[in-house]
Amino acid sequence: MKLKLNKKAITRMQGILIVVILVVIAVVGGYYITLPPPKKGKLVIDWWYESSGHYPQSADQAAVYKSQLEKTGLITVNLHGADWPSYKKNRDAHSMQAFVYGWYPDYIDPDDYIQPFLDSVGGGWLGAGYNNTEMDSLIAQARSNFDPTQRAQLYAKIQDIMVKDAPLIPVFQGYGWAVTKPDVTGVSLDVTQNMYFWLITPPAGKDTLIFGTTDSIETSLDPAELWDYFGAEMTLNLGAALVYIKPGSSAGPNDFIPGLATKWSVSPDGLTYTFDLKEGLKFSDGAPFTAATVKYSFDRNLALAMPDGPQLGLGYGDLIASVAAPSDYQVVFTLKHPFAPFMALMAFSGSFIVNPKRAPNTPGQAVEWKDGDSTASNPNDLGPYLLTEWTRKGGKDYEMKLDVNPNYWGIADGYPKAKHIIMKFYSDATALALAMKSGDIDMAYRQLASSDIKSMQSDPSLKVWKGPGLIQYVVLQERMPPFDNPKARQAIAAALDRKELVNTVFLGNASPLYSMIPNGMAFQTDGFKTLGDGNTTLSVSLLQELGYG
Amino acid sequence: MALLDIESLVVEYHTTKGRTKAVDRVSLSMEKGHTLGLVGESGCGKSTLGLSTLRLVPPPGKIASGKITLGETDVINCSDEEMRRIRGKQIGYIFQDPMTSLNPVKKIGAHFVEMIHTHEPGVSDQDALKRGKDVLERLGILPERIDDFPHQFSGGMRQRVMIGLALALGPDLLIADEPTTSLDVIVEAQIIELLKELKKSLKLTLILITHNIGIVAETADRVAVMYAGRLAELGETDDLFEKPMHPYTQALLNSVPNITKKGQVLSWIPGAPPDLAEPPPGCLYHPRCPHAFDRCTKEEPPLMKHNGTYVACHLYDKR
Amino acid sequence: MSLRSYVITRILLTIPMIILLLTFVFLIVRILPGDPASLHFEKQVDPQLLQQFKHQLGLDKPIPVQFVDYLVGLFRGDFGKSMQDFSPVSQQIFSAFPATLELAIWATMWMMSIGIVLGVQASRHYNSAQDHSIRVFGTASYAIPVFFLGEVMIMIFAIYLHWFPAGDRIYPGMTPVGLTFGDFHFATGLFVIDSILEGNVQKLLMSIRYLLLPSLTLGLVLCGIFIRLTRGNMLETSQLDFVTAARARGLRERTVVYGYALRNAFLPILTMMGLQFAALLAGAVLTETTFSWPGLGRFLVDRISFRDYTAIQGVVVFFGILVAVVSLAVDILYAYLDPRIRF
Amino acid sequence: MENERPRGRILVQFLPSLTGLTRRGLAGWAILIGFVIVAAMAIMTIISPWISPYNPIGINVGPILSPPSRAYPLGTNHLGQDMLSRVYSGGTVMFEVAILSVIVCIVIGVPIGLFASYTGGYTDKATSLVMDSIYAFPGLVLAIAIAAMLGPGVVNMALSIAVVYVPSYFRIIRSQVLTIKELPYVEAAHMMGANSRNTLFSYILPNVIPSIVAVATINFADAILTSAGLTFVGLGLPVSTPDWGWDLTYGRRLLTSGAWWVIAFPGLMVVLLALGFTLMGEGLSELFNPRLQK
Repeated sequence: MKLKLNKKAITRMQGILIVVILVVIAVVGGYYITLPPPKKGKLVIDWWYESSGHYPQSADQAAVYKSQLEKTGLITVNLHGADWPSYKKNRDAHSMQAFVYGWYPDYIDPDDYIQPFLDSVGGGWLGAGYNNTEMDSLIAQARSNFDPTQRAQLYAKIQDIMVKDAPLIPVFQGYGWAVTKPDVTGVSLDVTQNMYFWLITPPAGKDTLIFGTTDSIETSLDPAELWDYFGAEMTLNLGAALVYIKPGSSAGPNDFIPGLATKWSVSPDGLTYTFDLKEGLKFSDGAPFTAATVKYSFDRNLALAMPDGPQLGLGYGDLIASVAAPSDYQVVFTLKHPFAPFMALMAFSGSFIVNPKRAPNTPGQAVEWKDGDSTASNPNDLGPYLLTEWTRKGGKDYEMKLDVNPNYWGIADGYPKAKHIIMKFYSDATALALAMKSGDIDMAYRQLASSDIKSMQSDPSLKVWKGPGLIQYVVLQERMPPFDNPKARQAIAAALDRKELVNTVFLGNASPLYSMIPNGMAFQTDGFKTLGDGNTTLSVSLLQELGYG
Repeated sequence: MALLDIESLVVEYHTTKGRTKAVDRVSLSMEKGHTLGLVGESGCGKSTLGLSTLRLVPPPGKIASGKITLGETDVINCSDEEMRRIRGKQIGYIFQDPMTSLNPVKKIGAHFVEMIHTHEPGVSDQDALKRGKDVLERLGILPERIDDFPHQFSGGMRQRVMIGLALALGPDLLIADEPTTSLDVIVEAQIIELLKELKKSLKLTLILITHNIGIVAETADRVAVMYAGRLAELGETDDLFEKPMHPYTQALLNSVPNITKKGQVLSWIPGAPPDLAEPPPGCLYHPRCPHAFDRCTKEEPPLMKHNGTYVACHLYDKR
Repeated sequence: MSLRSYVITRILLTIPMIILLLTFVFLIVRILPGDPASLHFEKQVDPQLLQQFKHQLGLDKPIPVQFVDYLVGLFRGDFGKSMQDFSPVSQQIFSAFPATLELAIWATMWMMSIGIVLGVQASRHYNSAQDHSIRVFGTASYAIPVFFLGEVMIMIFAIYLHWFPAGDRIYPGMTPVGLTFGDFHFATGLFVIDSILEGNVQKLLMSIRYLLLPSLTLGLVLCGIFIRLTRGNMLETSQLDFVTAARARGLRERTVVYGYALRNAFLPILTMMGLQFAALLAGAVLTETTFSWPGLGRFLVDRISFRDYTAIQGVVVFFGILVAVVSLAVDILYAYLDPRIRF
Repeated sequence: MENERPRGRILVQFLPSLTGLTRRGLAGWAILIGFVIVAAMAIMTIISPWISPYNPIGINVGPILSPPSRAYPLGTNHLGQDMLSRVYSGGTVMFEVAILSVIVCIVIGVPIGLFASYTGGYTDKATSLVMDSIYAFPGLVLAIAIAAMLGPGVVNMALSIAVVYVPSYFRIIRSQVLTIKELPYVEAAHMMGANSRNTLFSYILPNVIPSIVAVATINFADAILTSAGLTFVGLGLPVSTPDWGWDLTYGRRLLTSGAWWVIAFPGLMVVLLALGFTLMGEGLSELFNPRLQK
């Protein structure tokens, strides 16, 4: 009986089977037929983007770049997404032909937007292999020169060469966005892109601020090692520097305010800086803060020589000859050569003072995260907050708790405003936005997608804060042809349409960028305007010169 | 007065072949304390008849017409809730296969407790169990076994349990639906003895559904013979066994081996019961009936009283 | 055979299964793509660094040695080191597990209750419109990607109606501390239980509020199989004599349906629950990602984006062992529940 | 004899058999409906290049995040891409992955199943143990592990899914063979000295085909869902290929902006496709071995 059924079954089944297989073949076949075969003589680019959202909406950007470049008709772009860690590793391995990167300033000076990229030493970390001796000397002059007019000329030259060589292509400058509940005040998003927690007042009737972000400490909280934005942000709020840049200011020469130092002076030749220190400050373990600790911090941070550490990257060693402590409350810095942004450098996280007891001076070994011991994981002290809880799983932060530092010098003036801060770390922008929308958190900062910002701007139950943001730029790997040829690089630069990008991906909430020096900063010239936006004709002619098409 | 009164009950099964009358215009009435034996070949509708008194005819079967009265209540039209109260409380029912009639995952005790609780809320578990034990005891089961699971009992034992459950609430009417069919002869005898004993001691009103003439002969006061969903003959046990009138009854009796009668020729009934989907015209038995004459093939014989016995056969119809 | 010997044999059967499974995962990570370490670096790293890296993870030893270490380690509850920061994966697994467990428990409750109730309904109104619509619903529920359902849920209940939070486990800083007197702390990591232990009603309600959407989503996607199973078994058991007998004893319809028909249909449903546990975990991975639920699933997905193969191996192995143990437990429970196996 | 029938007649027999399905009650209907859905979607995917109003990966073909309108019936996404076009062509990846994985599964699972169960003994025991342990594993998690090791790409996705579903073929075939082996006519053939290879191919194989097809269809559904899952956890393809799974994954980021249409339509497509296969699969297995239902 069963057998009979099966016999019938087989005829029917074989029928269905065959038809299914036919459908299969049709689908696959049909698909491949419709694939346009790449034309001969096209420039084929392997274009990489960061797929885990470390830079806002990288995936969207990639799609846009692709379509823009392919508008020329002479370029085919193959997109490759890579998560942030491997993206970094690929960068160091010089294995990406073209990729997009971003930058937050260390210290507020044009130099910090030029030297790290265009100097053959500074630019080394990008691994794109750009090297131009003329450029190097110009940068050296510019950074050691104090005269605004002369600096202006120097930077103008630099930016012209930047356009000619096009080693990298500035694309846009985003905004820093913070979203809070309406009764949260004191959020200051200024040109430094610092987040000053101690100025922020929690929602009415609370002394705790619940802060959400997608950031996560990349390496550690050790000023000698950390290079990431969030690391700097935490150092700023947990540690202390000699001087600070006045929150909300435009970070001009006169915008420096006392930190651990009460006053400071510079010698006429610009080679000696003397700082007088606050007296009677105590580390949280009771030890007094003296000039010796300052000397210790700088010597240590340099001695550790962490490969990714800022001290190497920014060349502290080439700059600072010595740090001396003539008295308990005075430090003297002696420089090897004049350095215009020195004060700015002193306000940068790399120059923060560590607690010697928690930060041993053992070269190559920074203070790392220790499970269950937030204090031992954090060499920073003296700041407005103490890190009392730090949950981290497999190199990703889950929750942090900050409590007011009883020894903080600002307590008398009523700072920090929020006595406690709970930091929630979200896996992606959406989770963060959803948490903010559903009122789980009082404040959301980095990274929110433009679509979220837009919907939140129209939400009466939320307050949106706007400030200057990171810059992003395209890096073309000069180790891989055809990008060893400036013409090819210019062709790409010309083909990109910054306006379209800004309006599509960021819904207008970003501004096109034509120089590595961000808009509105001193000495900026819109060099890349000369190549135009979405300038297909130029791009095509350049490519044809190179024999494509 | 009559305890149970069934008037021209019709039970139909709706099958793909159409409607078939499993019970066709059957009328019966049970006096208190009497025992009725309901006999017939399997599939003649006797079980259906029994179940319809509880309105438990399994789907797709349903009661089409007729009237069943239990005491004052109209069984067919009363509410489900009323019906529920009648089941087990006023009518106890014993099923054919004891092996599958108990909930395998419940202890015997639980069966008793939950039944007593549903019908007599407020009885404490202990009392309920106590009653259960008493019942079991009188049925010859050790009371402590009330904590056992069904699968720990033999068939006969389970049937005793079933009887116990049926009697637990002292129903007015007990219906035993082939209570011994699935049991071996020895156990069968025990169960029958038990039933007889209970019948005496409890003055049970009992409907004994079976195809086993022997059992009926020794237990029943009256016997109803069913054929193909209809009553063929209905009378006092003794009369009916003395001089069976309906040819079918005669055939049935002859087909039973009788140890007392030596050298008796066993006869069997030729042919098979009719397919109720398309029943033959006239008397349903005529295709197998030795005495059939043309009238039998045309009109259906009514059930008529003929010296003390009701019989549906044209042979006794003096017209 | 006696219950005891049954249990023992069942356990003995589980052990080789687990070993096989561990081997399988081990092979996937070691053999399948080549060398996980260099893969971690996208094959772009100087050999010296790679060597050191491998050494720290014990990946430089010969495969058989690694295998032994791995098994011994697992036996001691060591799930290997993370490629990210060389921290022991077991720490993270155990700290993330309660979240997943809580989600799983609640999802199971949804899945069972929805599945069984609908299944019973369908079987009671066999072949009616209700029956058919329930069956269609059941079939459709297989076909829905759990994260799609999750997104829809969020869209409706969190974005538009603002009834429930869109993700996470509890309001920041509200994590229940569990039982505390003096220096003694005891927390299960299951927030509902912990908040009860803490005796904090607000936290209790809150953790339930956060649990509702994710668990319901997961439960809905998995309830289909139970609808079908319950329906089928109910249809069978309802035919059985003891159900009719129960009716004949005048038991209430509820008792008959749930106490007799369902009670006897329940054992296969229970086994299916054991089988479904795997599906439950798989679903949890996606659900957790959708609702940013800080459990094992989210941890696994994090690890993927970090190319942290040792951690991935750890989590996967943990899942495997978990499933094996649970199905074992379910089978044993089955044996206890079904008296017929008791001799 | 089954295997002597000229193959040409199969299609001829197939067409009436489709209509015949409806006479097989619910199961038949399920198969028919499922088949129609699947076929419709397959065709849609194939002809998508010609019916798509816009280039599915073209940027700014319309306004950004516009809700469904006359010009853009399914709305546009955050890059101004036309959702209708993306819905048309978004099935390609899933079809490829599903088909590939099913083929791999059959190629691996069927022979192993036949061989192991036919030879029986220790081979059988050992293979069953292995298969069972894989079968017991949470499928998606295993697939994730494998895919993570292999890296993204259609073939790799297909492979990782295939590994997970081989056991289900093995199991069904095994159970079938074990029953068929006992069938009188097979034993008879044995006695008449048919060598085992012969028995295998002329008696057993034809009889297990139905179950294989039934499992295959269900496998299709699972493969589709699993591939969507893999994409969701970030093991999918780069942004430049239109894919429902990708749209679903990415659409999550647009939840807060209330752009329901970006996830709704791709999501429904996945559901529909999976549903089609599920219906077929359940119908078939109900038709050919009710045992599967248990």
